[in-house]
Amino acid sequence: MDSSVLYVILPELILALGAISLLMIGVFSPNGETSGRNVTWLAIAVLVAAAVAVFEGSGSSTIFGGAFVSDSFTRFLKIVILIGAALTLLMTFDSFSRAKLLLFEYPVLVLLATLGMLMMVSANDLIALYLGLELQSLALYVVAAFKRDDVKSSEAGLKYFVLGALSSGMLLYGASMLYGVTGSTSYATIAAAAKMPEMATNIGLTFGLVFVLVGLAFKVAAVPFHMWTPDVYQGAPTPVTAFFAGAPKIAAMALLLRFTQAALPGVSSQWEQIIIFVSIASMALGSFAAIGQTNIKRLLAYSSIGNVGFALIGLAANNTEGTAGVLIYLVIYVAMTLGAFACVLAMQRNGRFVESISDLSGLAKTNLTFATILAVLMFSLAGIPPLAGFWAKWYVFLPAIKAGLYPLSVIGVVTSVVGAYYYLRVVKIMFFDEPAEGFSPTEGRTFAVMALSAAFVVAFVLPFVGGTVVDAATAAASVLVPAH
Amino acid sequence: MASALFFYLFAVLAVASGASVILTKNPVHAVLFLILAFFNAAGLFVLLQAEFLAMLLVIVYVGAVSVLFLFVVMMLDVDFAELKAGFIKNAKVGALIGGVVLVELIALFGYRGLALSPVMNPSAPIPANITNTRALGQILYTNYVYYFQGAGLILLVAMIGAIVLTLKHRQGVKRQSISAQVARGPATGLEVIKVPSGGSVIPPAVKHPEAAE
Amino acid sequence: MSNILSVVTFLPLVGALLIATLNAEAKGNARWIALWTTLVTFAVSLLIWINFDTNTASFQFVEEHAWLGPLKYKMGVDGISMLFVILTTFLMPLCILASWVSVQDRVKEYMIAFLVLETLMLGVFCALDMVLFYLFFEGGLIPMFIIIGVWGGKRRVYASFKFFLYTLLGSVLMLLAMMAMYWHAGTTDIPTLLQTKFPPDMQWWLWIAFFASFAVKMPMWPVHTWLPDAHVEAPTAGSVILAGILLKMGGYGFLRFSLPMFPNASAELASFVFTLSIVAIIYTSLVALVQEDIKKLIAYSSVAHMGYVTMGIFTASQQGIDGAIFQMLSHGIVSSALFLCVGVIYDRTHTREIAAYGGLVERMPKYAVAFMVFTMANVGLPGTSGFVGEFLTLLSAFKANTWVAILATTGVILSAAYALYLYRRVIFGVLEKASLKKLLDLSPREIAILAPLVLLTIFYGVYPAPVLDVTATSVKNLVQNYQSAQGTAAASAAPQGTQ
Amino acid sequence: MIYAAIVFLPLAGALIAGLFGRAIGDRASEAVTTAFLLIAAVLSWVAFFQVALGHETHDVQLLRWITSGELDVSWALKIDTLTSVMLVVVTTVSSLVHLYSIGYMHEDPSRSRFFAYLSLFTFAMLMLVTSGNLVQMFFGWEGVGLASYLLIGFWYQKPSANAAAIKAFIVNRVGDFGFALGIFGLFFVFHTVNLDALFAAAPSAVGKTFNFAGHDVDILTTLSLLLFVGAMGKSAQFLLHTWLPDAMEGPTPVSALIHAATMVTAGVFMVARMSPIFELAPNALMFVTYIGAITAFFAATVGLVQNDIKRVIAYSTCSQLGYMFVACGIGAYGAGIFHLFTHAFFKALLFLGAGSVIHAMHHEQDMRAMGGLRKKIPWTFAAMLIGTLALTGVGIPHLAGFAGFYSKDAIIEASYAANTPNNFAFWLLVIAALMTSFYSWRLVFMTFYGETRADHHTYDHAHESPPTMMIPLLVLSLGAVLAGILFAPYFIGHDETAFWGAAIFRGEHNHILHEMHEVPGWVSYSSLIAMIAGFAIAWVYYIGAPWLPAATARAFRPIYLFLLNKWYFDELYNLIFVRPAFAIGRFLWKDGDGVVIDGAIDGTAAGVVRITDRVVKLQTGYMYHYAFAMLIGVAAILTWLTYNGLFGGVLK
Amino acid sequence: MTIGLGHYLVVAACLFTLGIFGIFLNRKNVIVILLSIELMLLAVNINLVAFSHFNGDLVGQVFALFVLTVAAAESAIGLAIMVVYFRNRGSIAVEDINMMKG
Repeated sequence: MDSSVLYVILPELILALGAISLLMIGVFSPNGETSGRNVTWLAIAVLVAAAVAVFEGSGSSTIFGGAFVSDSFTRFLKIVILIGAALTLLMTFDSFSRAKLLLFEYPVLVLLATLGMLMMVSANDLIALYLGLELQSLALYVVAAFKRDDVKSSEAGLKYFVLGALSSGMLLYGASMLYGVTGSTSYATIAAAAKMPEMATNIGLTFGLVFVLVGLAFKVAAVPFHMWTPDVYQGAPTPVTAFFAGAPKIAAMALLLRFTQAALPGVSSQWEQIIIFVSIASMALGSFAAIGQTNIKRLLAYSSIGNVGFALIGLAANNTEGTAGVLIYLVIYVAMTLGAFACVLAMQRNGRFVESISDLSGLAKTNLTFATILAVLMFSLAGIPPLAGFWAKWYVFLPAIKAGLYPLSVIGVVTSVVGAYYYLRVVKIMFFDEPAEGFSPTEGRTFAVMALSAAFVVAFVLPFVGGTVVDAATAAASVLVPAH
Repeated sequence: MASALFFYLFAVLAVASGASVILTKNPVHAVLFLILAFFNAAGLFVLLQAEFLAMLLVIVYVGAVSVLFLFVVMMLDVDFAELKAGFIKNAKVGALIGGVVLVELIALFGYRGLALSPVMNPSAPIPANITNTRALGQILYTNYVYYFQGAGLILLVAMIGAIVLTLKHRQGVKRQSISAQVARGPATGLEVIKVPSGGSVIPPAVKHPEAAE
Repeated sequence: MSNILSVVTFLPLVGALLIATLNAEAKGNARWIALWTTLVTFAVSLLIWINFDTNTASFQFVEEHAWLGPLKYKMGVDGISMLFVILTTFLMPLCILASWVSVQDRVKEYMIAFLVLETLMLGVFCALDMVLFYLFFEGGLIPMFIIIGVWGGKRRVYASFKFFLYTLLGSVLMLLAMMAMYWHAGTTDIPTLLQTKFPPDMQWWLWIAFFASFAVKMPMWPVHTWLPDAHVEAPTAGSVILAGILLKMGGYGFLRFSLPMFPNASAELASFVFTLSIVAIIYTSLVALVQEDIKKLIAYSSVAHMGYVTMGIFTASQQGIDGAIFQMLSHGIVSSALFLCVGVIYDRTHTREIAAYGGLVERMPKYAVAFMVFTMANVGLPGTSGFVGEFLTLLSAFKANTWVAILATTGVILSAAYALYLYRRVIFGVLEKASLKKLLDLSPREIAILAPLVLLTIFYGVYPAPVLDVTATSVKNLVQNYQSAQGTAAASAAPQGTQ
Repeated sequence: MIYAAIVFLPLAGALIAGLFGRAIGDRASEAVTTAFLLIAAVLSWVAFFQVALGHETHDVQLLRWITSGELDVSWALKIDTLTSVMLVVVTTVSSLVHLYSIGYMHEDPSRSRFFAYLSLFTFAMLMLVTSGNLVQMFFGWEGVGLASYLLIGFWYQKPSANAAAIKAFIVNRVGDFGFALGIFGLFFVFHTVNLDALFAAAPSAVGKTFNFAGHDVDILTTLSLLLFVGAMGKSAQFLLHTWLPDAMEGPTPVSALIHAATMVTAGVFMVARMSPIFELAPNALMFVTYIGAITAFFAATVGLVQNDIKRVIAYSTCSQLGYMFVACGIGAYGAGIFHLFTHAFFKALLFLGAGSVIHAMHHEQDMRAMGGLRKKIPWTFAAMLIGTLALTGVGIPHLAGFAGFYSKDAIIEASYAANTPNNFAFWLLVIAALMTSFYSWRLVFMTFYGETRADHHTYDHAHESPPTMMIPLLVLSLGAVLAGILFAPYFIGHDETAFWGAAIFRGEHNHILHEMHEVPGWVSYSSLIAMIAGFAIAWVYYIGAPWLPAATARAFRPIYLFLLNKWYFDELYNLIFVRPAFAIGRFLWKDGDGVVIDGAIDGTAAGVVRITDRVVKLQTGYMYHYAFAMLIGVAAILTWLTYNGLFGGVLK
Repeated sequence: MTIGLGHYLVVAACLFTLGIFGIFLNRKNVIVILLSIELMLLAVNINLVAFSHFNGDLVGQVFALFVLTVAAAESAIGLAIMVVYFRNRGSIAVEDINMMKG
């Protein structure tokens, strides 16, 4: 092992060592609250450092006997994940200190989870996939239940854990099957084996594929493996939910992209069917179920389910544009979701957090800036141009049309209209209804995240914002799926 | 022949005890059945010449994990009488769906046989003349160091998680602070109080109750 | 001059940003900034009109910049879109003026919403890139949703949602069609797409998808029911914009996309459009006859008038398209004016019930005159702008199909019936109701709003040449291309037929 | 130049009175409009002498109007004999009516508005008659409709006036529907709407057919009929006549101007103007004859029993218009226009006289509340008498007579000469002449003779009208007396060909004007006899035996009611058009839009909500259900793929 | 009678299905759910080892080793969460875990 390997895994190393160091700092510093605050800031610094390290990387390299890959695809996603994680940490201070949750363990766990995500993104082998996934998941189970005095939080943790364990069981079962029939855990070998014509109808391969996809579908919260999402989103402390909705989704989606397109291009016709099915189900359920929600976190949970459905359209298209589309979708989705959760965090009244949608009533009259930001995010989530949400949809439907997935596309746009309804409802409550009691002033860091995400959503239409993202995503995608 | 016999013994026992795990009403019994299942699985591993894993299963699972389960079951002091019955509500539909999966899985192995990939070039072929444990040890810390480190991190997370979730800083419990005791000097350890005539002495700890924590 | 279209498009946005920086209490300033912004925009757009070359069918004032990937930021106008730009910039100051007094609540947001809306509407007519077009086309939903929902009437929530979701549903299908076109043609550049020949089968689907969007926007029967609701609930200026410009986007879309890009499908489906147009004309006219709400009546009459537009467009003849464009512009002036008229009395009495009025001419003679002019234009009386478009479209319809012409012409009778019936019940009769006895006639501000509309209504009725001259060349070009496409389709179909 | 002045002076007057009436005052408005109209009238007479008698024609181009492809319509004035005749009629009557109105309307608070409307009407009418293309004619056509609407509804407080105004406009629109289709059709066939070009091209279309409404029909017949539908509406012909009697809700001068002398004759003018087309479509002409004859007869029957003084005259107008159409229908356009010309004088005279009566009676219009006014208002009586004599066509054949004598008798003779089937046109017209005579004299007798039936107060205060009202009566009386004798030679006599020039086209086989002079003698006297008979019956009924009318009405009650209720046309139309329109409208609104379309939308929305409820219920909160859902998902996917894999062979 | 790969896989499949059954048939006790998960992982391990043996490839056993490790970590976390839940709610009955739904 030479030192160039270390250079390749520098971001992961920074995170791992950072996490361990922060753990030590936390353990040995005397004051609980202060140390939590300091460690959180340090964790943000570690994340930023890791992001810089990712950004500095270049070229494609595969190390650890093919288990770990680093290329522009992974770098793109890692940057998004790291930024997302850093921003979610930024939003935790106020909320956690009120809830007496500003413990140093939280940032450490976030760092470790993020490390797990980076490992997932770089995974090029079933074992690496599994380990990354578990590293991430275990940390997430813990942070879901982090508000341990709160029955909802612990219920969220329990549900997440049980169902998560079930899904990893399935994933593992599938992985074992894949390993068995192809004789390897390495994507490259699996791909080579799966390309053989006689493998196209191999039932073992199919079963393995199905079980692995099911496990991954659980992680991205795609229907019908989504059931945990609303409960966990609602129950977990809001900053944790914000974290859940962002980075882990990207990582899981990255896994899905690489697993399907790098390991199983030979049997794409099989997994495409599954993806199409799951995508339609997710879009439909995400749109329909959200309508009945009164809790904004649950609403956003269903929204995220729907969004995953849309993102999967790009995967179903299975071409370079489609993969790029998924990446663009993820970036925009994360921006919107973080902003939305920052808004949820800003919903506090007399020091208490409120989560009911009706609490937003008449916000435009009491706090126009807040209302405008949330409205922009909602319109964007609804996919109305020129906001970023529209572009997200544009870049996933475009390849789908290219691939001839017309019914999927039509169903997709129709459900997006249904979905628009509940986003609009939020706008309606803020702008059309009579004002309720105003919120307390928003804490600066949370507001920064809100404003940043709204600004991104609005400015995406400009070439130097959207263009940059699109170009980077296209470059990243062409590594994974070379243009034909 | 003998190996076949043993296979069936272990297999039947494993499945039976697996079934008992989920069917028994007493969680303690369930844990015990799980232990039995693990034992039998370990037997199967031996048949498959994976001695190291078989031992690991016994030591780690039976010795540690299952005991942990037992420990928690006892600790939570669950009222077992309450936990009876109420199991079979959706069993029919569940059994149907589960049955479908099982039948499909078995059909997969039975009907066509599981066709393995024609291109088998094992990345880590099982060496012929060394023990299973040694063979594993040779590659685990070299080829698979990345996984090894990853697994370590996972255990770290488990540790942090378990602690952060369950460690309770109980209110009102006096804890010893060794460094504070050691660092104690006359300046902090001694306070001269002028007692006003006719008044009483109120200790500072009472004046500032929060400082006692 | 090279980027004057961008200037005119984004000027209102600049105004909106300016207002956004204001203190929320500065109502007056917000109004004045909005007014000046729209006036300057109007002036700039007039500059474009003056410099517009009526002798060429190609796009003018074209500007092009790199945008996202293969998409280009490309703007330009031709004879078909030119006048819609003017119409938009012309109506905006009137809208601002119309809201001067009636809107007291959240003035700043109101003005911002309108200015943003203006930018988006202008963008629709100037965009020469399909995606850019879509961006503006759909983006307009946001401010309009807010305008209806915040400053609207009682059922504003229902109306705004219906408006939003209905039109959104239509246009998302169009979006998919645009994607398919992109993959076929490799570009979203409208001038290039106009030259692209799509295979007839594909055209059919694309046509349907675009139709889904434009028919709702237009709105055509039977997807028209959002319009009466939206109109009734929207504030006056909102109705004006809705009737004056937003509806025109549908017609513009047909002219810009459906007809020239899918000529074969258009020819095939023209009778379908005719049927819907006829139904719209007769059906909605009859419905208008029995309305009890003034705005709803005008809204239904708008649907009927748009029926002439769609009919005219799909005759694909010079007269039909000229007439359709003219009808749209005229309707933009006349129905806007009618809504403004409703606003005038609504501001005074806060009701739109027809039954609540009667005998207004007693107290408001000037108002009665203006209302009469617009009513007559709505009826399509020769000498008003309403006539020219109606006449031309019917003229062309006769050429296309006499049944269509006959049935559509019955609309002439029905429109007289509902419009005069309305006028009678509102303006004529004895002024009995106590609430009306103290009404004041038009204020100078209101005269300033209505007078230009009266003048234009009559001016374009008597001398429509400024409009028809602008459109002539482009329309001629469009019709020629359409016909040659039919020719090639027939030629390519012929050998198949012989096999 | 003078032509433009003739046309646009009224417009100028209308604008001044309309826009600045309030500023300059009612008196000034009256003065300006009347003065402008008088100037226009004088100029019209000048033009008449120049054009009609001097055999000139003029084309004045004013402004480009609608240009689109091959359609090229301009604002232009086409002045030929036909036009000049109409100019004279319109401006003369209009100026007199203006003058008259100064007196008649002097108590009305919104006189300037009234004069503005009058002048506006005149302008529109002039645009109509001077038009060189069909679109401009349509402009005038609709413009007079608008003015008529405004004037009928002038007293906007009266619900009946409003209703009548709307009715007039809408029934006219029904006619315009046909007219418009005719224009579209002409453009479709000939690619032009300019009259000269149309006339030049028309012969080429003889006998050709085109597809109209799914049938192959003769081009010229169809288009002529469509145009004629327009004429029917404007000229209140049978089936589209219902608006005219109601239009009497307007001020009386309006009735005189619009509903007697000018606007209602526009249909006749149009048929004459389009004679180059109609002449080539004999079947259409036959239809025109039928309609004209039926109208003449029908309106006369209704006129027999009406009690409102103005309604009697209105039905009379309707009937006389029928005569004119018969004339056109049988090819005697000159006679038709001549009758138009004379009719304008005496019918305006009758209306203005009736106005004077009404004015005297304090706006009482029911003849049953009149009587014995002869002595109270002798001048008015004289004027009415002259009008009646002219209308009934009093005159001595081959010698002299009142205006109506020349024109009406000419039509009756021509109708005989035309040899219509069974001579129906002739006989209907003769019977109508009898009835005309009856109701005209009935009117005179009921109003001016016998004991008064008015209340004393009204009767005692009845007084002669002011000079501004009497001067027009005088002038029109002169016209009623002299118009026939002076102009007959030109319109229908030996100078006829030179007089009309190219303004009226007659086919090569059309010798009607020649033939009408050669009808048997009894035919010439038939109208005279009818006239005398009518007078006699009227005398018996209303002077000789005043109890007879009531007795007759009792004896023939069904017929009486049938006539009194105008053949129940209003009721019928109400039943089959108006009420169904509202009912259908309400049905489409409530059930079509409300239940079906919105129902579908709201139903979809409700469906979405229902689905939502179900979906949300799936989210039970129980982990085992969640796990179950996952398992179902896995099982479904596995089964699907296995099925495909095992039995489908290819996984696609 | 030779015991082939299929035999082992069937045993694993049975255990795996039992594990899944245990998760959604059990209504009363979370601990049994955790045990069921262990059963599933056991099934996976049998699969991996069997494949490893029949493919002659040690990777399967390495994989199984990590699965075991992770499974242990997972149980620790699972039990910890369960303990936390029990402290809050005083119950580990599965039917009680129903605060959030809809």
